[in-house]
Amino acid sequence: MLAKTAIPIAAVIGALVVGLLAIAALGADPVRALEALVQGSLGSRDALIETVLKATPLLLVGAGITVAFRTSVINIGGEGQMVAGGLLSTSTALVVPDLPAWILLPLVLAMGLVGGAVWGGLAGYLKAFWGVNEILSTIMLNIVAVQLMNYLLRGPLIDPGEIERGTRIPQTKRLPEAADLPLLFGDDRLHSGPLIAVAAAIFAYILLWRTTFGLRLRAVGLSQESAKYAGVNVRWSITSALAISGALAGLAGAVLVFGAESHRMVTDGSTAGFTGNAGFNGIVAALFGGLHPLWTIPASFLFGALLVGGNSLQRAVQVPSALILALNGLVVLTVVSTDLVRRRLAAGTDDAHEAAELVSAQAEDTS
Amino acid sequence: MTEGPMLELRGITKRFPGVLANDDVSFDLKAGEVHALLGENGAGKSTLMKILYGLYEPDAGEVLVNGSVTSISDPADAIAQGIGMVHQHFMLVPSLTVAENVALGLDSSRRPFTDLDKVAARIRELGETYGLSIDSDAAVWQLSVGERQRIEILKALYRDAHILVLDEPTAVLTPQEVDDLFVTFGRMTDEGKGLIFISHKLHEVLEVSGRITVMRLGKVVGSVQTAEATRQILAELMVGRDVSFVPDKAPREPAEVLLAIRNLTVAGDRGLNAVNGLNLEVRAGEIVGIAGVSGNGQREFAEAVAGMRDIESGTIELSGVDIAGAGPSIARANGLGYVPEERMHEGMIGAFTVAENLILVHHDEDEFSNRGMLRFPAIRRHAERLVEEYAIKTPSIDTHGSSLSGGNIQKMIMARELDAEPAVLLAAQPTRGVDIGAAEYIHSRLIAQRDAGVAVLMISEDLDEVLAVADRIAVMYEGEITGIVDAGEAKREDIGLLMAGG
Amino acid sequence: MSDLLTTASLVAIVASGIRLSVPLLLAGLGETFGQRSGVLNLGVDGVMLLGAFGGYYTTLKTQNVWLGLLVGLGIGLVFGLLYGFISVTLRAEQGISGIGVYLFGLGVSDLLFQKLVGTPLPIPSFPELAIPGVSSLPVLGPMLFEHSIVVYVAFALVPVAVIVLNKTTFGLNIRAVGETPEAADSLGVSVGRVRYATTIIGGAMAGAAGAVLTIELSIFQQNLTNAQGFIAIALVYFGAWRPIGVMLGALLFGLLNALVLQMKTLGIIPPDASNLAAMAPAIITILALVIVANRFRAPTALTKPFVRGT
Amino acid sequence: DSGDDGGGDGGGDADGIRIAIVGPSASNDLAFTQSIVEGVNRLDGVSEAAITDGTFVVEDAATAIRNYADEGYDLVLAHGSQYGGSLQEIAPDFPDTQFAWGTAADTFGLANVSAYEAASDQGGYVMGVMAAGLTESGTIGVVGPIEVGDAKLYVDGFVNGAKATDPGVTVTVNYIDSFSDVALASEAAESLLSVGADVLTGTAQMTVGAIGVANENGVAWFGTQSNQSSVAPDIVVANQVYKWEVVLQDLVDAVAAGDLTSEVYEINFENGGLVIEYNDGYDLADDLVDAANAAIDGLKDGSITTGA
Ligand SMILES: Nc1ncnc2c1ncn2[C@@H]1O[C@H](COP(=O)(O)OP(=O)(O)OP(=O)(O)O)[C@@H](O)[C@H]1O
Ligand SMILES: Nc1ncnc2c1ncn2[C@@H]1O[C@H](COP(=O)(O)OP(=O)(O)OP(=O)(O)O)[C@@H](O)[C@H]1O
Ligand SMILES: [Mg+2]
Ligand SMILES: [Mg+2]
Repeated sequence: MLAKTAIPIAAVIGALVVGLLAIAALGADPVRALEALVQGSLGSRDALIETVLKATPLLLVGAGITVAFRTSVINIGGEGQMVAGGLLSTSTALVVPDLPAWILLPLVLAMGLVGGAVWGGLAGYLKAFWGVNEILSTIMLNIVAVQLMNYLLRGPLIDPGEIERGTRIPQTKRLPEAADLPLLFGDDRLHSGPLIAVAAAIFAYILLWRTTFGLRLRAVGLSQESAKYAGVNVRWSITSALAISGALAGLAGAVLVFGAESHRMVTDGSTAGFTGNAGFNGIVAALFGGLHPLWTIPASFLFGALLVGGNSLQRAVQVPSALILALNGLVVLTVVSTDLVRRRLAAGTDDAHEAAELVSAQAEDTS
Repeated sequence: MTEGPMLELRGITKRFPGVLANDDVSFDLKAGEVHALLGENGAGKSTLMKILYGLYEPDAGEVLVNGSVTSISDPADAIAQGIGMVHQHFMLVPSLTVAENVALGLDSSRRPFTDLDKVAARIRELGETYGLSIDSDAAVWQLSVGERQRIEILKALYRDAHILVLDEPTAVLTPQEVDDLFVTFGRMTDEGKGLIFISHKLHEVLEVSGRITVMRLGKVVGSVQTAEATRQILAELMVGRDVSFVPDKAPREPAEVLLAIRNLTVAGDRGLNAVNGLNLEVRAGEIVGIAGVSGNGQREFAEAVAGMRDIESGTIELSGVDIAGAGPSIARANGLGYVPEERMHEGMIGAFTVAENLILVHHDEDEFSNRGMLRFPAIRRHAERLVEEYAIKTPSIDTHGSSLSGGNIQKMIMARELDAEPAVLLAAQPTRGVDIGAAEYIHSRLIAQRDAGVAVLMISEDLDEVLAVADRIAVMYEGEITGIVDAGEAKREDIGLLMAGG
Repeated sequence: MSDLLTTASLVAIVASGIRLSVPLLLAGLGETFGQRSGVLNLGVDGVMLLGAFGGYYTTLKTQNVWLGLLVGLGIGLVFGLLYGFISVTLRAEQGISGIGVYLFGLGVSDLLFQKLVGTPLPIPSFPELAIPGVSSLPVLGPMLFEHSIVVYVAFALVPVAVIVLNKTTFGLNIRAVGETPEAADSLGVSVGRVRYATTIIGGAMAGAAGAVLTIELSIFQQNLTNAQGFIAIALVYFGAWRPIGVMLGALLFGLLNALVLQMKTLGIIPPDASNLAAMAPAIITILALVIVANRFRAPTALTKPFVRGT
Repeated sequence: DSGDDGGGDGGGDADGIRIAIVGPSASNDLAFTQSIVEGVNRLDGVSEAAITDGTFVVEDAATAIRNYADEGYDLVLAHGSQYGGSLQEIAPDFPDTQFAWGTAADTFGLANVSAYEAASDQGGYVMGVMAAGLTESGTIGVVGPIEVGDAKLYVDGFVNGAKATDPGVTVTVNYIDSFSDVALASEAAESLLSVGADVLTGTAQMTVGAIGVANENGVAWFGTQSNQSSVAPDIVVANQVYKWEVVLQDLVDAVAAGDLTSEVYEINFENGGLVIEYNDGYDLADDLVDAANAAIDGLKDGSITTGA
């Protein structure tokens, strides 16, 4: 357990050192930078809230990723699945705006799940029944999702006000307040999204290790032959694993929309503009957490803090935001590169072992 | 030219987590001799050879080639030293052609391009010299095990190995193929090559080798001139006590037919039919043993019966219900218990705990799950009980299946399958790769099942096992049952003949 | 519709489709080598961006496009080496490490661009080469034979890749290592060295693809590749790990995009529907694969690190 | 809290106010974000200008806006129409901080929020006028990103300007449905050339790709949002350039005076916030310059409307 946390953290620190050197090279004050990094992500109540909110989509996507990975499917379609979830939940809120909160809120969140599940399940279905590799299909489905988003926000879903004013900003009108994610402490911006995310991680854990369904998924992930022998419907399992992974990403999309300060969906023309790359970063968070849903909770927090701190660092010492992006990449690389060490140290602990086996199980079903 | 050993292994020790695979082992090989290495499964034979071939680093000990100490830290070194190895598990790239597999890793006369035509020509020559004919352009996946075996030997010869290690080469061959192989052995020794021959089959060892070294639990327990050796002596050396080659079992009257297979045709992986219109009945309270050389459709047959493989035509009736093609769940639901041949990759999941593996196929039953939620107390109790009942050697029920020994993995699977009280039990190669102790135990379990009125169908390539355990013996050849005899009046020779298709 | 079928617009579509497919083709061919040997690199896009900036900056300073191409290729090569170290030596999870390379390349290329260049300035692009004779053919000439030199080079690399993979000892090693590393290992083939070689080739080709992109556009901008590297990876799967297949995929994708553009220009696609039309290339690519998918199998050892003796 | 923990260049104690800019694309994008950065740099009475660019993630932008306000910046520019929704929520939490939202026309009725927009349709119109005069083939091509906001405004103005000048010309618009795909923008330009366009324009950051094509084919190019002459010295005819300082100066002065403002500012030819910067490298027939000036005057005195 110690190795599980110590190694990734050491890796992160290593990457940060490099980052600070780069900052010094850019003529900015690394001490200030570091201060801002920590202050801006953990230093104050607002900073903590910022971090928690940033971690929320990472955790939702990451929890889904653990389910996919344990079934040995690589889901790099989180971006598109988040968009799909966001769009379906947004449309729902626009279609039935007058429902009471106690119906509308659960409904839109459910629609987020559905939208993502469809987007992910589609890739799963194509893989399981048509042999279309999920890497190809998810990359392509991301492209489809972004165009669908731009189409809908430019046309059917656009705020009528934008047409009248002629400003034509591709965004919906403010969504019904009944659908706002309730704030936890009234005044500040901490909404209930983080609770949903933690619940999702716990759900993923229970699903994988406490249910027969999860037993089947993990069996498929480790050995399709043994799974089939155990009577598991392998194709069905692969499809459902990607659907679940997508559903949680879709829920992340819905949380982004109904937890956003603007309480509306808006596009800058790219997926990242909406997702903030959580579809990718969630994968990283899941790895931080050793592909275990519960460990993904602190991992997401850590990575969220890094992203928030990075942005505050940028503001404080005015280095180009590109540096922060590069820094994230560096962190991912150092963490993933030291994973072997982590696995070695953690070897013997059940799921370290299982995660290790997974790597070798990957091959069989990459077809 | 046969003075002074061409190869010498001194005090080799190799430790794996939890196992002392080789314990101060010494071994030598003279030019022109066949030196047999004998031992139960897990005795450490392959490990010793893998060290010789540079696949494992020994913890201690040294290797001498032609009298001088040499360090062999990877296969390239071994090859350079004129050492060739035919691995127990084939080292071939299925998607490549024979010539490509042979040429792999060799310099080409036409660098950077391959010179496969030259390679093919040389393969033909070697084939004629050593009696190993093969089509160089065929893709390996299309070839029979016997042919693949030949490629492995050709690979070594092509690199003019003087020292050739053959790790259980005969396990997968028909009697005829074995004879041909031994002819090839003769030609190689005539040229002064030295052969290390690993096998479990005593009569083969006695037939072909000049010297025999026996290993047990990682140690050398004896080395004898073949001339002075007998089956009994070798068996006792291997096991460390005298072995009952025949388990005791009371005669019993079979009752109604529980498994009826009619005109079953099953396609193999390459599309050709592996099972052709096979008919067979198994009755309550009898053990039907299927003898045959591997690759005659036994695997496909077993998978079809277990619901793991779709069938082309025919019926498989379990207590009257046709389950052909319905899938494993359905087969099991109708009373089938199945001990698969592919123990590691099919029967269990290495990264699952013993407890998880013990419910792998029954996790859906009310005892172990309640509306989709696993019931851990019940699962643990179940595991504890079976570990106890079936004497499964494991540190705990939370240990990973993969850390159990072959014999105990098999016991674990048997425990799971038998505890479900099947009406029909299908056991494929139940004792392959398990030591004689566990084998005896498994045999007694199978017989107990039969006595309890279960219809037992056992598939084995080990004729002695079939003879010892089965009530009726059905011989399978090229996807068909070529004959059924009562174990009572079965003669080894006749069955051997049937196995060869004669 | 009728305007679409005029030779003028057909020429435009095909020529444009070919240009669009070149970076995808280059990066895809490189990734094919890696994957054939069992290594997946999801970071292609990041390497492309780094190669693109290197190529741009060099060309800007020297005004020599070939030097620019060389530098882009060299940068890619270095990152290929790095990725080899991460995935082969450190045996990092390949589904994830590539994302790190991607984010790193995306950030660093933009950072260097802002610090070293600032306001984008134009650079020369590759000389065009009208193939004597054929280029004067009526329709085919302008369609196929009036491209810049790198276009021909890129497509010439396809047969080269086919030959390397299928006719050379190196290619034999690659295929063996990607399918059954333990077999290759048992014959003294160094699995690690082969995989390093292919990740380096993959990196170099990705870097070159980026350089070609920036030089052909004669400009650089943050995130210039706009995820083309990911599409290139997808096309490796589309092409079933065969250079010809990857080429067909790249052409399909490029041509579909060009077709959509031309249909917009001709007003066949109304602005309101244009986003929907923009989905077509992605959707059709998937559908096209559905038809061929099951015929081919991925290299057995893909994404599977090799450890001797297990 | 004290303003001292914000901003790179040494706190806000120097005379003048502290401005923070949050922009969606790179500050050297030759387009949207660059225009505001340059504008702010030309302002008087500014002691410090902090920039967070490349903030295409709306939630990150919201955070940056909030934090700049929190760190005591006097004027925070939310320079992205997609930021409006967030600003509407943030501004009330900082009643003493002045915010400005661009490009937009809505202040949400908040006392401390102003909005600024560019009458880019005006510049577009004038460019259209010149383009119509310049084309010989009678076909003009436009490369657009996604048909929204400022881009749509400019394009519509351009089309109308050209049509008004010569109803005979055809203006073909190609929206490539991306703000970032430079390669696609370049191919869109090629596609426009294939249907005979001999004059091109385009808007948003990805159009650098299209400029390259215009350059190679020696086709005239009209730029907008900032001066693009440097990218193609030979073929850029003129650029519509945003002089945001013209309207922002009022805001800065007000803030310096301690007042809050809730105005909608528009830069246009009238107030000199929009200017046509001609490229000296390109010799443009005088009559076209006259036509352009005529159009500008007409737009100033309202005798001409862009119809966008
Ligand atoms: N891994 C799983 N997760 C959830 N439900 C499953 C799973 N496996 C099977 N099921 C459910 O049980 C049904 C029957 O399961 P089963 O494994 O027998 O599939 P099948 O229809 O027999 O196909 P096959 O013969 O290929 O296994 C499936 O259709 C599905 O609804
Ligand atoms: N790579 C390994 N890691 C851990 N343990 C191993 C490994 N290889 C072999 N062992 C263990 O070492 C012991 C000797 O194995 P080895 O394969 O040498 O036996 P063998 O005599 O070849 O048996 P067989 O007749 O089944 O081939 C066994 O207990 C086996 O489980
Ligand atoms: Mg062995
Ligand atoms: Mg079934």
